[in-house]
Amino acid sequence: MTRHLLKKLPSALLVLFLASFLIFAILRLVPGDPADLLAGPDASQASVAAIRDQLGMDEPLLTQYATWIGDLLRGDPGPSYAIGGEVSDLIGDGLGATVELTLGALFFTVALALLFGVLGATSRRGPVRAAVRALTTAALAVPPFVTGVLLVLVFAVGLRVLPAGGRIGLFDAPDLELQYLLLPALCLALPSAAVLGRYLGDGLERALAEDYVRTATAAGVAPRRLLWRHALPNALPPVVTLLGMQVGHLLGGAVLVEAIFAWPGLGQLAEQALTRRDYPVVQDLLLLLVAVFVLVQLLTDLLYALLDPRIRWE
Amino acid sequence: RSAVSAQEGAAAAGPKRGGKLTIGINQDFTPALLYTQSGESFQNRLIYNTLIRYDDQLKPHPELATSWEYAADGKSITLTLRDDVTYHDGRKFTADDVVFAVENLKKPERSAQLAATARTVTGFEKRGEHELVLKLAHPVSNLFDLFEFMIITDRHTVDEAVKGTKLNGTGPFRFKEWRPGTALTLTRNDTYWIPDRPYLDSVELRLYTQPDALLSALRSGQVHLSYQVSGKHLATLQSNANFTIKKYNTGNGAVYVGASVHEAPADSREFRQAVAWAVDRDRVVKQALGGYGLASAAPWPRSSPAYSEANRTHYTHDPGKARQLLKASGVPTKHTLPLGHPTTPLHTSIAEIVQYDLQQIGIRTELQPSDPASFQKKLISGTMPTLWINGHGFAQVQPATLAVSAYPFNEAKNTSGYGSDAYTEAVQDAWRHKDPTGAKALARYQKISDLLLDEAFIVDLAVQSAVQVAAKELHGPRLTKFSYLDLDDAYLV
Amino acid sequence: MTPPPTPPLLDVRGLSVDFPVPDGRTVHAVRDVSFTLRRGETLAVVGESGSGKSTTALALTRMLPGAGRITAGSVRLDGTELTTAGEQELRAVRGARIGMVFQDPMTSLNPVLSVRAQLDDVLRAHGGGNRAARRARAEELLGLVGVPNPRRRLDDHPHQFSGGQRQRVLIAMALANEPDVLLADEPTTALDATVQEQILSLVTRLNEETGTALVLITHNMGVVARTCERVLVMYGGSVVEDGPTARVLTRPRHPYTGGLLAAVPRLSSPSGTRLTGIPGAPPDLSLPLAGCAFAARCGFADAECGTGRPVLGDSEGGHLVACRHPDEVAADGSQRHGAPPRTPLLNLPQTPSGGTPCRGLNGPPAAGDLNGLDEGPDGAPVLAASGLRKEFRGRRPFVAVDGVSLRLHEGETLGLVGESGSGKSTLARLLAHAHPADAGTIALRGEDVTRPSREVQLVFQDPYASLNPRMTVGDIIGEPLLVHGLQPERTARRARVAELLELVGLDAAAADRLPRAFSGGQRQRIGIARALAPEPSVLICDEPVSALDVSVQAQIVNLLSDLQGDLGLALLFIAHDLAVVRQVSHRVAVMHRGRIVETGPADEVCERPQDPYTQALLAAAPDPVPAAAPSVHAA
Amino acid sequence: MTTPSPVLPRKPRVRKRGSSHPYVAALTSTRARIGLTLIGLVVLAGLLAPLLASHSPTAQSGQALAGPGSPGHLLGTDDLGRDLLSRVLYGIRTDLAVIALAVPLGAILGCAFALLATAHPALDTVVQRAFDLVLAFPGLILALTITAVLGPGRLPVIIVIALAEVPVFGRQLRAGILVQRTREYAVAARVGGTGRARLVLRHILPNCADPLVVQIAVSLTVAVFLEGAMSFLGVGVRPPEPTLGGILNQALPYLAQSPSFAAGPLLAVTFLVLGLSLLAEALNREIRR
Ligand SMILES: Nc1ncnc2c1ncn2[C@@H]1O[C@H](COP(=O)(O)OP(=O)(O)OP(=O)(O)O)[C@@H](O)[C@H]1O
Ligand SMILES: Nc1ncnc2c1ncn2[C@@H]1O[C@H](COP(=O)(O)OP(=O)(O)OP(=O)(O)O)[C@@H](O)[C@H]1O
Ligand SMILES: [Mg+2]
Ligand SMILES: [Mg+2]
Repeated sequence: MTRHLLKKLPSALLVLFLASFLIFAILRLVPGDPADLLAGPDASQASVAAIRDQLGMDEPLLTQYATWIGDLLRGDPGPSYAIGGEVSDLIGDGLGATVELTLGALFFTVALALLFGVLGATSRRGPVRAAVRALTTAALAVPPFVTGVLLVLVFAVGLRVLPAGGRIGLFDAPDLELQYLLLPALCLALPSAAVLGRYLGDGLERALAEDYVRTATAAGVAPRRLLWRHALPNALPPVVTLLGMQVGHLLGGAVLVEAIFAWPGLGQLAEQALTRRDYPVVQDLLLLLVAVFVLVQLLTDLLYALLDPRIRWE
Repeated sequence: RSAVSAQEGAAAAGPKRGGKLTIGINQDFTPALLYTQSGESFQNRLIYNTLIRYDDQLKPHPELATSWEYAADGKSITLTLRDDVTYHDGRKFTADDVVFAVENLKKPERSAQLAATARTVTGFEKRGEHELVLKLAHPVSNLFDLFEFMIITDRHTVDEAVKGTKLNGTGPFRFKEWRPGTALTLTRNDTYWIPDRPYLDSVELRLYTQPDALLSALRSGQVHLSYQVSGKHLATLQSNANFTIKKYNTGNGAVYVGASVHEAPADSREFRQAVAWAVDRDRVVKQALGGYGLASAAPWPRSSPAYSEANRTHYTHDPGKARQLLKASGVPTKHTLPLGHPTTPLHTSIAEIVQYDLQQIGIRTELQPSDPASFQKKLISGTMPTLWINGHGFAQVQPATLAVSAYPFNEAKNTSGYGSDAYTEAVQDAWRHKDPTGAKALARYQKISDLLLDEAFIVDLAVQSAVQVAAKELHGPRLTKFSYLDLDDAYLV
Repeated sequence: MTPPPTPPLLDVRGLSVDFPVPDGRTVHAVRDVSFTLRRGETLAVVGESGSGKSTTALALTRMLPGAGRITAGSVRLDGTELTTAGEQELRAVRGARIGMVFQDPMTSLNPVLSVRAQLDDVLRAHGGGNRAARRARAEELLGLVGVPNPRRRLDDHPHQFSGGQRQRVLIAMALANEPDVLLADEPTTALDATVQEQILSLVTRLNEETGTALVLITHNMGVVARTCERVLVMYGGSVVEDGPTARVLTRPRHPYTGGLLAAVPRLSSPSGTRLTGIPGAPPDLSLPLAGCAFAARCGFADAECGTGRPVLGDSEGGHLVACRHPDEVAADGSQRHGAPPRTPLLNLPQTPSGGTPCRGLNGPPAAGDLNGLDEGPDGAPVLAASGLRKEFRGRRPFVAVDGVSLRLHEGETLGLVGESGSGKSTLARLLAHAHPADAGTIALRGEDVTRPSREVQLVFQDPYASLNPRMTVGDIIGEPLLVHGLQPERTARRARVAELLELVGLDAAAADRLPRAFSGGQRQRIGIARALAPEPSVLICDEPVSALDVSVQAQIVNLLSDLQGDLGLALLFIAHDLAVVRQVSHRVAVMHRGRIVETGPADEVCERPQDPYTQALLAAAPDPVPAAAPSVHAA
Repeated sequence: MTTPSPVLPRKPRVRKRGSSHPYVAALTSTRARIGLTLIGLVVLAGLLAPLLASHSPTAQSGQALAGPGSPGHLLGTDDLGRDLLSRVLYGIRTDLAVIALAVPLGAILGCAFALLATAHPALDTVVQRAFDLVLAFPGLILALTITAVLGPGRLPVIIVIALAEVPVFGRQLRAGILVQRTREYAVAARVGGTGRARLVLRHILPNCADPLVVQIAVSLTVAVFLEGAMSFLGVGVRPPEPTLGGILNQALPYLAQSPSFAAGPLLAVTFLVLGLSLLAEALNREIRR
């Protein structure tokens, strides 16, 4: 396992390096710079120039890049340009919220995907199948930003059982926080759950038709056990790979959901930082997301090997 | 425990004194813009004070300055300051703090819109700790705008202030915490110089970047107060008995069509006037602003000294006249013109309306949306497309401020690239007089209005009203002329 | 009919099974099958591929795949009706009273669960006691089926077991709950003779010790003779003959059985003996049956056979047959198929092209130089390999082929036998350059070759996998013609493909169909046609007959020898069945653990084996002569 | 002498299904027919928009936010007084134009990269890392960035969607090729003399195509959303051109007040997604048998 990780390390680092370069370069290509925004709506060129100077934006690009990477390697990302505060604090806060949301969404994704998949694959009864199909289709067909607004309208405005948005912090009040988390996590999870559920259902159907399930059936193993113990582990590996890719989506794709639920996560931070051209924040944040994605990929590889014993010996 | 009732309980149980007020904002607090008037300056009057306070008629009332004496020649003003004021950290407020405040605003990196006015202050003469004479280079008609605008911050911690780590002021609330992207939290200043004020224990400015999220937060009772619900969203709240909606008719901004006067065909005045006749301002107010605004051809809100009904209705929706003018001007209309606008929903709607109206008189345009940052870049560097849609502020105070401080109208350098001796003269004339009111002053203002309307390099569409949406249980919030929030007298029941 | 001494344990009456297929027809896979099974009895089921053997077995416990359903009949287990039983009841029967061993050990075990988990699950499905008890029992079972070191192997996963071991794990699972009946569907097809022998003795021992009744489905008559008291012959979905093994195998009374037996190769037959197939094709099971299903291929058929359905009857000491002319058949054996009786192959090349007499056929026995150059006929070989080595790298590196040298002459057949996993296929692939070799050289007519060559072609072990499922048979066979520039022109190529198809006995119309529309035997022939397309001089056939029933096997083997005669091919023929190998080959090489342990003229090796492994292999091969059967019920 | 070899049991019959290409068989199943009908309806609505729409999609009547069924406006009007039916019809048209270009573009690029990757192990590493890189960038952030660079319009939307699809297709095809390459039939073709390029293009690709065909249906769905999400963030297709996502976004403030505003585009999206997923399912099923 460690060997596997070590083997993948250089190329992971390469991805990170390339990513840092790309991020830096693309950001400079984007028109508008932080100084303009910092100067405010009615600024004069003089104000802009003063601010550019203050931010060190007059330096050559390579120097700026080197400074950035140097600061990062020293573990001190420095202050943000536009948003205010230290980059590490900003990202730290956002990361907490995002991880919480992602985990919540992951939970729902897995739970719903299992539900959709298992019901879809095993139910012989027409109505149940139809209901599952209708649900998955609805989850696929209604865009998340509409789902989000609808969820809020129903549960927060109409029924008033859940808060409309915002976040307290898991450690301040866990019981309340869970209620804050419920809607955004659900909203974020629905499309992924529908896709994964469909793949899982397919995989289960396929696995249930395999010879080894026949073997177990012939030995008198109960249907429930056939499903969970024999078919599921075989249907899981491709779903896990997909889930790994979805984690990337959940992490970065949360921009919309975070906005709808006023969830102060990385997605919001990224959008804000980008619209305000807060170079350090955007750069560090994107690099972090890339790193997390790469890590998640490595982890799914490992998980995959755990699920399928044949892979271990390769 | 329910997250919903926990929050409602806190709000409902509050007696007259106490309680926590949550304000919904749509732009995060930006410490770097602390000295600039931006879309989010609510905390300025919560943490800090200003020297004076304008009433609706722009008459100054004492705040940190108890009285003032503007010299007859307009070259100096003597301020008497309160002597019972301390900063949150316990330090006494003195004349030096005012000196610092003025000097601070002059710095370009502070980007203060009233920097021009601040720069007319060329000297200080302290008379004791609480009396100060400001020497002026020349008389200015908007001196009190500066005093309304300029927050008195702690001169020793200004670097921390613009980083948002320490905000030390004399205001009713102390800075507690700022979580970027989430909220700015303030607690009651128990040693506020107005006795028994404020009523509220704490204030939170919570960020909702998505208008729908802000609306939901209000409707679900999570947020008590907001000034940033868009007109479109307000319709949903109008029938809701839990809210009071208050429209400030002083106006806190305006939307306009700008024209680059060096780009054909906008270099033709007739063309620009045709545009001014072509747009349907009432529709802009109704459909884009949700009815919360005043259709107006001139930038002035009703409360402005420069306001007149004639100015407001100088241009009305008259496509016939517009076509006629266009024809008379002889500019070709076969080219499609770029019409820039920021990607915000409001400006997009307005751009769509304007585009359609222009099409009716035969001017074809293509919308060129830019995200706010790129738009800002173009705005400042003066590289705007032939026509564009945007908003401006600073018409709600002394008219001279608009022409000196608001970039679109700046006589020396503006986005449109417009400049003329007449305009420069009119603006300087209006600014360099001591008296902001009176018949003579009005005549000077009218000259500016006439020029603006006739040249039409900025075609104003509508004056936006600040709209305050407050939960029923909240009483007494007030917005200053520069959209600073004043909660001195606010309380929750 | 003699009344059975004890009431039957399993009583099957008039069982019929239909499969609706996607194109709208219905396949009547099993038609009106009846038989009984007594406690402790051993019953073999033989018959042509596709005759409904597996389907019958599956139908007993209602395990039919897909849309298959029982349309008529009853299955009684100790008087309990199974065809109408509820799921719950069935589950109590499956595994506990009827254990089943499926045909394919590769896919019948769950790849992600350890063997322990799978055994455990089976035990726990029928009580099986607490964790510790189940654990102990699992270990005991694994030991029982002869897997060495059971305690350690329990935690291994199926991919860590060899094919034979997997087969034994499956048997252990079927036996876990000590069922009354064990249904074993071709449990030894993929195994070499020694492993096959192990498994058969295990099953026999269980039958003797625990009284488990056995139903054994197989193609191998030797296995039938070795293991079973009674035999059931199926054809076209029906039982055509049912009787004591000794009688059925020696005096078949159904013409199909006669044909089947005639097609069985015998280890005692010398090299060059031609196999006898049954001409004609099996019936279309989707058509309604009028008369005898075998009538179209039967030499004894008369007009009546085509109309009236023969019933299973005419008991003679428990020997039932469904034929109108049983006595003629019994008297005549298999003589009426149009094929000549066993005669030496006429076209066996007497000399390799050079003219030197083939030592392989009539030379002295080989000397002991086993891993050196293999001593074929003198003269220049077409293909000469020396020092071939192949190692599969991975966590546990494995040397599959270890220093193998061999020569192949024009017009010569070299038979290659050896246990499963001994590296036969790997060697074949090396020779055809399907894999690069790690060491050694391969020379074609004296010149070293390092890339796949037109002259050396390979018929793959698994015919289905080696055919592109997305290409028509015509395109598949035409591909080598095209890429070697033999027939660049389209219509000419089509004509050549049709020729090749006919050469291997397929209809030219097959060119437009996809591989999945063919039976196993037909696919094997498509593979041969493709290999012949580039006009090779060396043809390597990797187990071309292992999975086929004996009559189809006879067809293919004969086809190959005919081609060799016509085209002067050099053949490398890989097979498990020593009898087949002996009959088709001039020389035989025996492989064991990646090395060639013995080589020599076919008859010599088979009659006077030198290497202990070869001796073991030969000793384990069951002879289809029923006299060798352990116990024959006296009639 | 010849063995009496059996002839082919029966001539190939004319079959109802099954003998035809599996895709054709899949497309004629009930499931696929319903799917195709739904898609067809939406596509037709988009194609025939100029004929079906009674108003220009950008014409602004004075009457804003009219409910459905108001005179002259079957679905009512939007907040700027434009006919909703026309906007939805033209919105479909825009969406179709964008995704019908973007998804195949992404698919083709992805496949090209996959082919490149399987040509050499070194190239494989490069391409794989490039895919990682694209996958790692959060989609909407990418959208924001690209739009910021290029300015809003159709082009960035197409680029963003295509870019998002490249690794999706690329990875699947690469995995497919790597698996298929070791399959026995590929080895057989090699032994038969088939060259490297021909092996991949003629033999292996057709066997990898199935998941890709299904993926196209899935990707088309995802593309509709991505477009919508971009509109939602204000970086979508340039106004006043209607898109389904844009109209939905525009309707959000009025969800409580006039829910019918959102109904039109939502219905169109639902039809499209439902149709595509039915189609994907039908293909999946047929391919698997
Ligand atoms: N799932 C199925 N769908 C349709 N037809 C089937 C199915 N399974 C089996 N058949 C058909 O039923 C017939 C009997 O098949 P079965 O597997 O019982 O033959 P078999 O005697 O076991 O042959 P073999 O010796 O090749 O294993 C064959 O013609 C086969 O094509
Ligand atoms: N690709 C591979 N990777 C690793 N090991 C392999 C591979 N292919 C074959 N082997 C191993 O090499 C050995 C020889 O395999 P090979 O297929 O040549 O045997 P065989 O003699 O043809 O057996 P069978 O009679 O079962 O066909 C086996 O132990 C097998 O597990
Ligand atoms: Mg079978
Ligand atoms: Mg082999």
